[in-house]
Amino acid sequence: MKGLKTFKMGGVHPPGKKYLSENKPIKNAVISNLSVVALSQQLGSPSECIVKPGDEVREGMLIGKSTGFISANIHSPVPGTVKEISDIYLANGMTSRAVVIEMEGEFDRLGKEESKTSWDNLSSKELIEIIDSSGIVGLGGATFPANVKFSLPKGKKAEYLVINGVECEPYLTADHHLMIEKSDQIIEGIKIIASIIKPEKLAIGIEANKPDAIEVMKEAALRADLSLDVVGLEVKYPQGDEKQLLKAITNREVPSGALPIEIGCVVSNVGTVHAIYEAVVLGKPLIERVVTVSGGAIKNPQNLKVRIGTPISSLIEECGGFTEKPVKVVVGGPMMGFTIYDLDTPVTKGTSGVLALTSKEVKGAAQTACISCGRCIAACPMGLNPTTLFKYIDHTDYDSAESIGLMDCKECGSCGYVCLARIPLVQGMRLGKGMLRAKKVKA
Amino acid sequence: MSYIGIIITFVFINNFILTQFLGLCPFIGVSKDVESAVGMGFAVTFVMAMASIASWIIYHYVLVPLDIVFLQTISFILVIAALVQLVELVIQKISPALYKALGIFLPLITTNCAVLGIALINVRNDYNALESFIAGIAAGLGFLLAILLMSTIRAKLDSEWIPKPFRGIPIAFVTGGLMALAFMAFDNALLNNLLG
Amino acid sequence: MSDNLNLLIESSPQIKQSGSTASVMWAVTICLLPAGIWGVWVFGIRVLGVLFASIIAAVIAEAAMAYLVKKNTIQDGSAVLTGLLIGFNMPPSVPYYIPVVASVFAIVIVKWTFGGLGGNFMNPALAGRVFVFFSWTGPMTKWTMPAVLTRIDAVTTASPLGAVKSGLLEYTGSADGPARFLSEAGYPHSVMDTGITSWLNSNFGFSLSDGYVDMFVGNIPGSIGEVSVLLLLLGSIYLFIRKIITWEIPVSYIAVFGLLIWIFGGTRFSDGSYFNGDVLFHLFTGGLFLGALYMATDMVTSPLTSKGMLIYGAGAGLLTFLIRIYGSFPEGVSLAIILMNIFVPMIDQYTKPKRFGIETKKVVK
Amino acid sequence: MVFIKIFYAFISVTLMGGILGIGLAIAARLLVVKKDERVNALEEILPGANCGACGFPGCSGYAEGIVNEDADINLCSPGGPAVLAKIAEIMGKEAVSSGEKIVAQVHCRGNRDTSVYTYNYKGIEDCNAMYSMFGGDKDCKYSCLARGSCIKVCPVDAISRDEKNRIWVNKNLCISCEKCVDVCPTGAMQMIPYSADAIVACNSLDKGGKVKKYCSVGCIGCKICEKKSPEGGFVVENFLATINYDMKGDRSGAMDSCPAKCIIAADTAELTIPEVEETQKVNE
Amino acid sequence: MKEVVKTGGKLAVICAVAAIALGVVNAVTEPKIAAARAARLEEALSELSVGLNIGQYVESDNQNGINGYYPLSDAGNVDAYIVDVTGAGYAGDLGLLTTISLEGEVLAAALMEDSETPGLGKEAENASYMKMYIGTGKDSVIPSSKSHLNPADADAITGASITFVGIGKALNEAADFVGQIGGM
Amino acid sequence: MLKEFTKGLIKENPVFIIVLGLCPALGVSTKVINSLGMGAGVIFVLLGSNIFVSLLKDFIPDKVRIPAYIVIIASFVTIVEMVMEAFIPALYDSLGVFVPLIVVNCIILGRAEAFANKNTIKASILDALGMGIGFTLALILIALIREVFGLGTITLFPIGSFSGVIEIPGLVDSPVRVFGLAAGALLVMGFLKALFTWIEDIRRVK
Repeated sequence: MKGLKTFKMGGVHPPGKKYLSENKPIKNAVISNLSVVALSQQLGSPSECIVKPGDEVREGMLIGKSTGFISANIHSPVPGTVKEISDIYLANGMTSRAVVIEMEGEFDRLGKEESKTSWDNLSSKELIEIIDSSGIVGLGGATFPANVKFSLPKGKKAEYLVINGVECEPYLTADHHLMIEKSDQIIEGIKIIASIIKPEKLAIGIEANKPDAIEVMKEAALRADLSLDVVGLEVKYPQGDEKQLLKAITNREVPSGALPIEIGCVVSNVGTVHAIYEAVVLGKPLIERVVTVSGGAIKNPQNLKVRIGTPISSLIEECGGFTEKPVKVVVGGPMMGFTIYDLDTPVTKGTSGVLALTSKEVKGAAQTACISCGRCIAACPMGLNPTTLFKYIDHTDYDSAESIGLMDCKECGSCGYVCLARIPLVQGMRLGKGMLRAKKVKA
Repeated sequence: MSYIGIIITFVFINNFILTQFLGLCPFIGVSKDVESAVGMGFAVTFVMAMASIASWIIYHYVLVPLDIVFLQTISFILVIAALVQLVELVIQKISPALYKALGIFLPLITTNCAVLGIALINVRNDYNALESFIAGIAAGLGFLLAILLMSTIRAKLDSEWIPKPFRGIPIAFVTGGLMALAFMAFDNALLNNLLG
Repeated sequence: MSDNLNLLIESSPQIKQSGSTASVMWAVTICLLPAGIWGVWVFGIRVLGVLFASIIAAVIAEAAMAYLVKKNTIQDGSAVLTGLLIGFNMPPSVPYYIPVVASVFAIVIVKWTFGGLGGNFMNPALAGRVFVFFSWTGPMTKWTMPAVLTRIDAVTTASPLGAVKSGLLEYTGSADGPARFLSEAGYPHSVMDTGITSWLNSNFGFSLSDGYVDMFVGNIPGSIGEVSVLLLLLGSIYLFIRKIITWEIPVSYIAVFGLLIWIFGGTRFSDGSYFNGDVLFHLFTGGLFLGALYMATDMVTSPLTSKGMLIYGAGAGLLTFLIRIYGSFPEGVSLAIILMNIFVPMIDQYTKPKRFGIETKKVVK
Repeated sequence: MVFIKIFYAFISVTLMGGILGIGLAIAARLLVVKKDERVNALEEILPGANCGACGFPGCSGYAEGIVNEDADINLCSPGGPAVLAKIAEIMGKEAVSSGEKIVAQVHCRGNRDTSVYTYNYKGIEDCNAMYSMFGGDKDCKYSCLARGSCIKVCPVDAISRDEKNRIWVNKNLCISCEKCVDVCPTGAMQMIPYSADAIVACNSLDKGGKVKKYCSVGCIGCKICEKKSPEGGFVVENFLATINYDMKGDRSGAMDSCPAKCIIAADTAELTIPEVEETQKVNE
Repeated sequence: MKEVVKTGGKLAVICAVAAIALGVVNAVTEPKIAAARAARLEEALSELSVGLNIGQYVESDNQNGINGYYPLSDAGNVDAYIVDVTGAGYAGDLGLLTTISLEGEVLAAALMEDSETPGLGKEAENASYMKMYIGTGKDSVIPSSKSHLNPADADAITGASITFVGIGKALNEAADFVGQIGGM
Repeated sequence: MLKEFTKGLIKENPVFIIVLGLCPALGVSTKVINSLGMGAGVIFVLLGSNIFVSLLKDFIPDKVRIPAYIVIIASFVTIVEMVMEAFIPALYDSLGVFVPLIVVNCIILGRAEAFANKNTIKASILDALGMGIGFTLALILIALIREVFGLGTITLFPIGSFSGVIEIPGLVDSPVRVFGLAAGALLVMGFLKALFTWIEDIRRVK
């Protein structure tokens, strides 16, 4: 295809592997008996638990209240009783308090006809309130609270609203299918966001490996009479990162350390847009999301619509279990996702995929010494020098690392992917950032 | 020898550090980071140029006419000592940061063999005033080049896991040794052929 | 369910590109082999002993050092490659102790005092070679005529560059370039060379003098692995495809060197004019291709970014030219490369990639 | 002739010396920069380890800090009371001794032989990096992760690993800079008095039953130590025994009778280090 | 101000004492040094004189590195010259004294000053090094290239060919020079 | 008191531990004999300067301290220079420019500044002897390594029929010449320094 846009600097081409689940329509997953709803599912401060063991909860009932400026509400995904409130490890390796709910009683929504409400007369403030109370966060993986994102800071104007339908992570097809199956809903969601932030231009970026999605979105926009620029993008990782996406579509660079609004842009993932549609039009809080279950060790890869809090083991079971022993089970995409060792780890709002990878896919090897091949530098989309950064961090010289741009690293994994010596570069960046943050807190 | 010849000689071929062993103490001591290495390099260059001129004047207008050439060492070093102390005072006054970075090494320029070395070598080579001055600058630049390269390499080595007994000064020597090995590429034949 | 899976916990990215340090080292080693086999073919079976001596010494030194620091580094292949390159840079008639010393120096002093693979700032193989070159200049500059040219046993001779260099010191004749000069001095050519040259000259209208084909194929005296430009080039094709070497260093090196030779290379001959240097002669002799393709491109000791690599290659080209044409050493590739190695940290400092989102003007308002 | 030469020498060198001397004296007066002599004096007496325990960048930074920023004079833990006294003398302040020298020690001795590990880790050999992944690969989230971050930050190489992959601090080399304590993510590295005879080599706050499941040398909070050495200052809180080192009583009863053998003589820790090196040498 | 003068004065006093002390020592050693130098030159010349009488040193303004010469005579007739010639070595100049007969034959040569590499060019300081030049020039060329030597000698000078060529060229210059002045 | 003497030998060896006086240490250490000559010169100058600095410590004004010390040192160096040229010209030639450069040998000024101007004459003499001998020993060690490998010989004084040159069989015919050159000197120094650091480390842990 000609005329595809992309970002200039860095980037890698990992094998897409999308074919595993590309042709599987979204299927509602079996709802597990026990839901473990974590209270820190969003970026920012954890939600405050407002139920106690023994309490009865209903489907969609608020159980975790947003605390502070950057936080989100959390709702019960199922009707039932609160069994206990415990500490668990999330897929990202962090601890979180969690509400364990035993399913019981009747669903309020499941299987019922959904009634649409009109939102035409709602002001942007009211819309943001709905989004806030529905607990919507960025579903692309960053889990940034959506209401905060759409409350533009004073004096800032959104020129562009860019919808992120790139899904550049290999294996994942959740957004792809969402776009194909729910295009009209997404278009309406875009309209809702547009009415909140009132941008001059609307665009959606979709990678060229999803031609059907590009087509469907174009048609849907035409149907809804929305002037949406559907931009085909070159297949290159990390095209789906908002900074790279904006560079490709608007040719603007988000300044180091700043948010997209700094250059007049707001970016939102298609999954988030769909969730906003459901919240505003159907009045449904964020209690389920689409998760791609895939990987070489999964018998029957699928795209599942999953309730938040479902244990990952139950998803794997639903996809037919393992065909062979996986080397690792990854939550999220293979480039930025996290490995887990406990398959009972629950699905959270940020879980975009569950992958069981075989050793052939992982291509693991022992770490050796850095031979300064420079591939990580060529791969880094942020123009950083990962090898030097890592060396500084390895020598506990975090300040030097910061001085050459450690904080600009967004852990996309491009450097680690190409590293010949199999140096855990991304982990190093994470460690360095963590130590710097700890130092700043201390100081 | 032409002026270009003098410059090439002292910067590359007879690089004071890498072939003549002059000025090793600051070379090892102040090459830990690039900024102070550059500062030291320029300070040494300046002092060497001044010392070359001053010693030439002393030699040709005092020592030779009075036939007391045997006093050259003592008179040269006196002039250099005074010069260095003056430079030290001036730097301390105008750039405390540079003064701090160069630390104890500024007084050590006095005892930097390179400075006295250039004065003595000028005499041995029978240079005239301008030649002496150029030789002084060139030798200083040679020092600057070596210490600058050394400091960039050491900055890189800082983030490598050097075996413990080698960390610090020993690895600096080994690095210097390998640099000297490479600098053997530059020799008089190169100069002679290049300048015809 | 999770108990028996014994899952791996690792930081992202969870998938890796194939390839490893070891695979790079072995790929380079294998690509060098044809040229090495050629060396054995033209200089006799003794050469095999030299190659083995240097490789075995390098591996043993590596094993000893790895044992001392309790690391297992033998299988990364870097020691074998270093040993092989040292062997490649030895004259065929070299006494065995010289490659052994070079290998040990390379591994122990140039590599391991800096912490092993990746820590060294200078190419170990070349530093080892330069060390023994200056230590035993005599044996290191004694060359053997290829079997093809003598049709009998190995005969000691001067390398083409050496012959030109020392010959020019007293030259008063009128040859316009090194190839002609050598022909005048009675330098032998193979039958194949004269055949192909006359075929080229008659069919394509060239006016090549005899000898270039020999130089290209490797029928000239020289270091074991450097003589066959043809096989070195063939081997490098795979490395280019696998992206183990990139174009920047070889191209800038050869281009700058060739350009300078063309401009100034002829001035040492009788007519002393510019812009008539014999580029082909200088490219095909003195290990230029071995250096530019396989040794200057050593990842550890070359710059990180492509801009840096261009500067580095150009610098190496300039220095090779200076040393070869004006210095007292006939070839100059190894010295030029280790000199540029010294500059690499500085080049890296001034050729950092442009960081995303830095120095961008704010677009809004 | 000879005398004329000596005379010339005398005159010229004397003149040179005199002029330069006077010139320098004048220059020194014109260009004088005031530098507090006390900074130099302090720099001289500070240990020069540049460990940063005082919160200043290195010893000379601290020296300037004391003189120019009125920093506390008892911040140099490596120097101890001796340096404190000297600083006090220079600054004319009263020395407030910070008490006995304290040293770091690892309060955990679990390893592959004794403890349960939950996953296979691959990544940076760094405790904090590992801790951010499910709190480390041991089931016990309070334990020493043994990835050696403390070894890396120790400015005096006082910390080493024994042959069973446990980490110990050599108290004679420790300079009390507490960098290891800061870097340790689980809190297994704690400061104890130099004279401490025993430590509770466990840091787990889990209940006894849980500890028993995952570690054979973990404190189960059985309180036997409290009973056996009533004068030893043992306190069991949150299922973990700790020692109040202000109590100087006998602790051997507790050491002998601890069912998990997690109360160990503080010296054994560092004593094992030379032994370990011995065995390593034999192996080599 | 008094302080300043006092400071300068004290330094001057130290200098003065030092100068006098040095002057005295110099007075003792200077003649010795001169004598030693003369003795060394004497020794070198007597070896180079091949039994002839050494004449007065004549300075030369020849451009080809010839600094001067001593005529050597036997019974009043000048038979040969000791030429003081400077050649270009690997590292710096080579100061040579060489005895050249009127026929242009190298009778003797000595390397007086050099800064060549120890173990390489420095070998030329040994008297044995010069053997390969001695006797050349009359019937054969004075060697200034490896091709002029027999293989055994050529092997001996490998690695130090610059020194070798430098000496060879200087001797050739000296021989040419003798050829020019020989007719006088 | 003896401590002032012995500390210079190993514990505070000027070359290997304090790392001073490198230029002559590396510059002249091509042959053992040169090291001996240089060492003797340095001991003499160090002794003289330490004595005089110690004597004059109250007379010398602080502001011109360094020039004054240097004048004292330079005087002794010049004496050494002249005496050496007069009586052992061969050695003088081979030491070359490094004889006058004893003036700027950091050890001498360093000892004057760090020791002699604070201590008694007796202590200063012992200090000078210790440091001087330590320096000489270090030089001999470096020279031994460099000469044995770089030239295949050990050059000492000629005594009687003994020419002063010991030839090492095997090495003398094809020595590792780089050891005799600048690169070799720096490398040898680096490895010796590492050796001393290593020994020091082992001692410290014990």
